[in-house]
Amino acid sequence: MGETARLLVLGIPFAAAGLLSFVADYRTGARLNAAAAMAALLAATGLLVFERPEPGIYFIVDDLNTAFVLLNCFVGFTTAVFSASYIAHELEIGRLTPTFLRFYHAMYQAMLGSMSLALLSNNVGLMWVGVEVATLVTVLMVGIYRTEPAIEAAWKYFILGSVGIALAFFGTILVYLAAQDSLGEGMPALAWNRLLAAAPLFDPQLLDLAFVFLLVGYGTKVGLAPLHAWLPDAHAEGPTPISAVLSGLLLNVALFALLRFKLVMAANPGALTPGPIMVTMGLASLLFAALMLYRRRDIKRFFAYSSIEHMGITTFAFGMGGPLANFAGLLHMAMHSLTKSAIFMAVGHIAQVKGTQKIEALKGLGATHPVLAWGFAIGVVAIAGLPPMGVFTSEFLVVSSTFARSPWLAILLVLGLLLAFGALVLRLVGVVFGPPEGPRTPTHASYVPMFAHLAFVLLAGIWLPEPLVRWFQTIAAQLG
Amino acid sequence: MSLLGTLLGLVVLLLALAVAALASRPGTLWPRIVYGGSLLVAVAIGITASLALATAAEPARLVLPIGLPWLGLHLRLDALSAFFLLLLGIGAAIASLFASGYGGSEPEPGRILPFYPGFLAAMAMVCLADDAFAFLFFWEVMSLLSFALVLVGHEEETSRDAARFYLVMAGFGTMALLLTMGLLAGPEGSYDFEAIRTRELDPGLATIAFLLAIVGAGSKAGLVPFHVWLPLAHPAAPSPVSALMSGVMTKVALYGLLRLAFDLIGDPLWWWGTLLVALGTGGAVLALVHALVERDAKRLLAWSTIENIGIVAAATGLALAFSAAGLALPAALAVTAALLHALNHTVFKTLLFCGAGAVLHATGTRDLEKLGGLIHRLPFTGAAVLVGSAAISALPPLNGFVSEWLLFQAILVSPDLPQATLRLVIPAAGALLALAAAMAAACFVRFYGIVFLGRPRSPEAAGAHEVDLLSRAGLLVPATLCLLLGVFPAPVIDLLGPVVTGLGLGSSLPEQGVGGWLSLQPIPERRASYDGLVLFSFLILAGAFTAALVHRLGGAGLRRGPIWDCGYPDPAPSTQYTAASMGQPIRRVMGPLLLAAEEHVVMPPPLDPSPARLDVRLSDRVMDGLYRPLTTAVLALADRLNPLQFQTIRRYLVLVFLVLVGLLVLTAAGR
Amino acid sequence: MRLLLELLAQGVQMFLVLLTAPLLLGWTRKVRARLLRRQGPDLLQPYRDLWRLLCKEPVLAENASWLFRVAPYAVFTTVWIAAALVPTYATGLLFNWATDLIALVAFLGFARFALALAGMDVGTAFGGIGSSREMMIASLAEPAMLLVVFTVALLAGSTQLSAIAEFMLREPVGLRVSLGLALVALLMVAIAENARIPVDNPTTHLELTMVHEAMVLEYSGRHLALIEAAASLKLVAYLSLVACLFFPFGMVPTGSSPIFYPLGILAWIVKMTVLGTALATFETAIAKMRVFRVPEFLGGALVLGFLGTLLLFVSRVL
Amino acid sequence: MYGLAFDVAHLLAGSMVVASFVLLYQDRITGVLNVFAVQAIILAFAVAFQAWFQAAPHLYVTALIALIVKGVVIPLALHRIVRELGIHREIEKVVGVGLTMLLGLALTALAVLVVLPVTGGAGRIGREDLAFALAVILLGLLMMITRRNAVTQVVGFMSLENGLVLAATGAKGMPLVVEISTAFSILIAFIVFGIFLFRIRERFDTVDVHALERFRGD
Repeated sequence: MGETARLLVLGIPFAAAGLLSFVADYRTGARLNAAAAMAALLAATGLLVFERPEPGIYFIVDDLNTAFVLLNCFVGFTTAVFSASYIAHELEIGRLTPTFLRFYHAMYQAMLGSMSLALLSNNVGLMWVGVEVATLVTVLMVGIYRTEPAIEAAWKYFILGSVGIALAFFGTILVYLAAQDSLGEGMPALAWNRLLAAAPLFDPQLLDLAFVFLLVGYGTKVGLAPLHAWLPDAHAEGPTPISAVLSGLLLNVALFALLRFKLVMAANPGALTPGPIMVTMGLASLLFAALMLYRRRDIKRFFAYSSIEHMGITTFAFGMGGPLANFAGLLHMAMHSLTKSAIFMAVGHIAQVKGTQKIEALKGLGATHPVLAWGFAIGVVAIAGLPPMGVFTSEFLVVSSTFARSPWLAILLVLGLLLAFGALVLRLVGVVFGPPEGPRTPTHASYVPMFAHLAFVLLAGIWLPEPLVRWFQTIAAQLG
Repeated sequence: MSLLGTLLGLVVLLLALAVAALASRPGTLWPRIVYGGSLLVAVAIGITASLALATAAEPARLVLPIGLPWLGLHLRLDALSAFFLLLLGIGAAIASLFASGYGGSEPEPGRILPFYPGFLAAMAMVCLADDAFAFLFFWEVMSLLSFALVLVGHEEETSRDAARFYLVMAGFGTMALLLTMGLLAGPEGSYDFEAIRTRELDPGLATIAFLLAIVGAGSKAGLVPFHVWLPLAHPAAPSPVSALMSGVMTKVALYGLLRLAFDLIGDPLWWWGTLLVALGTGGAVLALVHALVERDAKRLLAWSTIENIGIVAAATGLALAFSAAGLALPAALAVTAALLHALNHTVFKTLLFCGAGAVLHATGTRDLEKLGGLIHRLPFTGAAVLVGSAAISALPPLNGFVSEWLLFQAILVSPDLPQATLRLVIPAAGALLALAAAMAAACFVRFYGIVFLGRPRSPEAAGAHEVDLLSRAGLLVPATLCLLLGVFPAPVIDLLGPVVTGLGLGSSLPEQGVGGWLSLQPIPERRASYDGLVLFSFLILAGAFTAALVHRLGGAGLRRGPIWDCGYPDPAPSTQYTAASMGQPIRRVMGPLLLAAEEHVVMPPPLDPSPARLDVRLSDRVMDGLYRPLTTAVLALADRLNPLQFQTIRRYLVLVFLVLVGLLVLTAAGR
Repeated sequence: MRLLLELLAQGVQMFLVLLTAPLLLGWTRKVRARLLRRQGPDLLQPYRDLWRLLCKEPVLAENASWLFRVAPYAVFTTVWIAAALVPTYATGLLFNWATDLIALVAFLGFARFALALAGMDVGTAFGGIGSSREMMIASLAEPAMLLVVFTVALLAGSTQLSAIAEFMLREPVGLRVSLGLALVALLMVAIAENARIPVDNPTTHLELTMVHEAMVLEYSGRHLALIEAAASLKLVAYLSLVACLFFPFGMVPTGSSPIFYPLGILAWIVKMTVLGTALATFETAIAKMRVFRVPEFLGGALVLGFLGTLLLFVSRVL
Repeated sequence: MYGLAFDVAHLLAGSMVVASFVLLYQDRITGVLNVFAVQAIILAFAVAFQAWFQAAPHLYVTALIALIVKGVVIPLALHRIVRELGIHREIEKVVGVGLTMLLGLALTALAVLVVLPVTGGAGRIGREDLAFALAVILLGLLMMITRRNAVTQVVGFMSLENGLVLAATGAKGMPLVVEISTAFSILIAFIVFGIFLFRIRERFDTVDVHALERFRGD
């Protein structure tokens, strides 16, 4: 049964993509899209329930990707539900025309499918193709509004993304070359489980060189500091469902790919440990993004920088290494994707209701739209790392385990966290509280997905399910 | 186990009340239900805690399956947490009782009711937490809920800024505590307090942990360099919540400091105590000078909270210095003084904030310059606040004096200290504490005199009306408690015995009640004793005797007439002394040094009828010296980085290129 | 039987202090007049004044509250207890064990607190002036007083009054720098607290200078009598405190038979007259200070007190 | 025999690097497109030679794709777009040609320095090929950051992908799947670029990336 579940998880999105490209009417398209996403979610839970299939030459289901496939399908489904009402409203007010939306749902499903492909692939090349296809599809969706800023954001995203992906591909070739003499030629030299097993025999210098290209390549997709430039504009100009999926899932998938290679690097004793580089890039992203938060005037660009900040924290955690920090990193990836997508759903509705994304025009939300204000407030409280939400647990583990090992790094980490915390509280109080401004039209927003995400984050803050903890702990041990 | 179980049950009850209150609507009975419920639970917490203290049983332990997956949530009820839970019970009971009357007419119940019981529950759980994660979890939830409570009146700009500044400072404090816990738990992350207690920490790391504990707990309690947010945030909350924040939350923060300093970080170095004593006493005097020039009633009380926290911190520092020098009995005396002052402060500060709330409710304003003559219209509040003001000014029959007296005894018992600097700091601390006690009296004479005595300075004050029955009870209970604690201090100090021994100081004060009339004789051979009951009865007897004698000799008649005022009475209320003029003499003495006060007088030339102008510029040295430059620095840095958002694609590619080439060179060089 | 005797001794102490207070006031006025080559009022004049005021009907302002009427009794009672607690002719009396020097200072603080509030009750400018200046003086005088108490307590090993008196009696204390500083500081505080010449003129009604008088401006009849009596009692309390702490010879130590009490009382009266004369001569020799030079004066007392305490902390012998 | 095959592979890879240098030197768009076509053709020969040498028939398919798609179709399409949209011929360079050349040399040296110490695990031919492929990639990246117009940027990106294909084919036994997918994604990249070009054309009169930068969000 495991194989069929895995097949379904990959098959459904691509089949739906094909089908949806023929569907012209928006309403049926949206409903079909949500249904396909629901089916993919069910298949993913199937992966969870049935026993794990044997790792084939192309696909593998192991501790690391089970949790993230489930997360991807869940967030994909909830965002599909959210995008149905969001895009419908965009159609009403004329910001989007049916011709622009012609392939929207097809591209959405293709993106979900390629992400699942990247997660489940046992073959390094196939994973690269999954990430590449996901990037190209999101480039198209970011440019969907066809306004000047949207075009510019999409063009920037395309150029930087492609350069990143090309470098990542070169890294993949280098890994193949390193694996070739011990694993032979062809497919076996690209299969994860074999690479992991034979890792100690590889040539350390080649692995170091490969990791440099992989770090710069996939690092661009993760949005680490010097390579982040595409992320804020892509989030701000693209439709909000895409921002939610981009921030929630695509960054995770890129970081997941990086983790796959870090597993191989950790297994090879000769190779230079990637820790210091990842720690420096993580800290750079955290401090840079935290400082950029203060001067942002567009609410979605603000939360894009918050995504860069949280990806910085996660990379820092994996860079530090050790069971505690790695577990915290994995937990942080899951929590961040759930919280950030919930925030973007809230921000999407806020932007629609207030008619603008300018922060100074979004005031006194608590008075005009209480439920939306509650959702936004809980989301920001969660992303700021306040208990009882889950992000607090991971930040607690990262900071306390870092301080005991290297105090100065912990001080820098805490400085970054505080800077970001200050900016988040500043915006939270500015948007939710105070005398209301702007239109008061009640919104028929779909609150269920947003509050579902926040409920899961709240649950994770208090209690973590046993299987999830076991998977993360085994991976944390392997990550070194 | 049963006591800890009941406490946990009560906390769950509070949470249920909080969740239920989410459905509250204006004009319904919800405020009464929530505040009444909180009152009952608070009383129950107080009783359970006092039972735990009285029986002085072995610390009860409990592990819940939630929290960190491999650790669970550890809870522990020992003497120290029982005492602070008792303190929480008393403070919360008073505030809830007052709120049930005063809060009945809450315009926006939805904003305050869900968070009020949650806030109490979070504070209770902080006292029970027995592992680093649980402690910081509930510590931060406490900050978050009080942040929401401060935002109840979020229409005004000031309370929004206050709330924001408060939460950022709370975040800063939590980060400091997180680093302390990280240090104590070590790299392998044994966060359970039991493990931390057994873990040996070398002095260097212990010092860093202690300094971080002072920063973390100090920023929540309002210790001086981190106090700046307190006079902004506490007044912005509704009065019962301000009473809770000032009366109870600051004590929970001090509980955190005591737990870390005595229990977890192990044997202190001698200079740790001096640092805390210096911060505490210096802070007390600075806070009082601010209180003396303050115009807003609730901000004045917030500054006075900072002063009292300074005193408690000084007493704790003294205890640390003594236990480092190996003097067990003086250390026990100092800790008892600290704990007793914490309890006393909770009682009279809650009373004063409820009084200020009653005044705000009656007149609609907190500005001292607009009040006056309220003793005629609010007789009951006037009497209660008088008792509160007398108690906070450490006047004999009341409780404020007892803890002040114990602290002075602790200072005087310490001439034989080995370290030289300690022998300089302790007398200086004694001098500053004496100065603080006197200035507190001056501050509260000004507060009570301007608000309640004299003639009303505004129509609102003239039209004020007394609060309803329940709020009056909320004022009566703490007033009588102040008197009882002042007259019968001995049983309270016996109750503190197990707490002091629990802190590992080797010994606690000998049995107090034995000396006949429940007199307080902390150190027998010094024969210095204070007998509250005898003095109180002596006072009453002498007073009655004088009154009887005078009335018999001179008769009891009296006549009402116009105000004498040296022959030219002026009906205008503006001729009275205002709050600013009352504080002017002390501001002239202390102002230039502590407040950077500049007075600028503009006198018109002779024969020019235009009015003269006197403007006084005061500034908060700590705010201007530390916090404003910090915020401007951050914003300046943000501005310098901002252009990075508006670069061309080519320049971003250059960044990617540089990173790639840099890393390649690094790996090439790395080999 | 012994309890009755001790109660009697304590009663004698209380009424001795109460009755001699106006006499001491009369004596100081008489000496001042003589020094100014004036005849000066009769020694018993203060008694007549008190009696006259006692029998007159007090006139209250319309807006005077209950605090205004209760304050005189509170002030008189607390000062009377403070004066009664200071050992005059014998140490170790019954009530001395109930409290110590710090509580005595606090009792005087209580009296000042009540009087300052009463001053502000009627809501006139003069009441405000009196109260704010009184609190400014108090905020410097009380710490100085407490530091004197610290110095003496550090030396005697206890803050208990009779314990200190006995220590001063029996131990070979000799001339110590810290005690000297404490004495000067205590004298300066006594002058400030009792509103004597350099700080405040007790006889003046000139608005700009008066501190203590401004607070009691609105009082009349028996209330004013009580406050005047309290003022004189306070003077007696301070002077007998100086006598007890720094010139304890002639006091009857605890435990010795009561027959020495008259001798003790005689010694106390002699000390009071000597101190009264010294006070009067000091007042005529010095002019009144400007109000805002008083903080420097009291600052000096604070520094002296602190130096005394510091010296004792630094070395036991100083 | 071993020596000759080695020399031929060397020659072809080396000429690819030379083509990249010539690409950097061009200052007119038509020149850039023609040199890019030449480079693609050289790539096709290199891949074909690798196919022959490794006796891996699937490489011939890649060589064919490279020859037709990148050698002929793309340059022609770009020529037509440039003519049709009337994109002005002059290329605005950011850095002088001399400095660009120096940078190029430094990058090639770095590429060689980084790859060569790698132990001979991948066979002698593989290592040299890898070094040259890395050089072509870095030069492609250099081209993108020293040119202002969108077309030349994309050509720079394309030559970077040429280096990738060279590296991929150099790796003996890299499964066919990978090569096809590489071609597939390059194709998509081109289509997407085309759509953008139209959109860009549709929106602005010039395709100069600088004109794009005025409309930045904040």
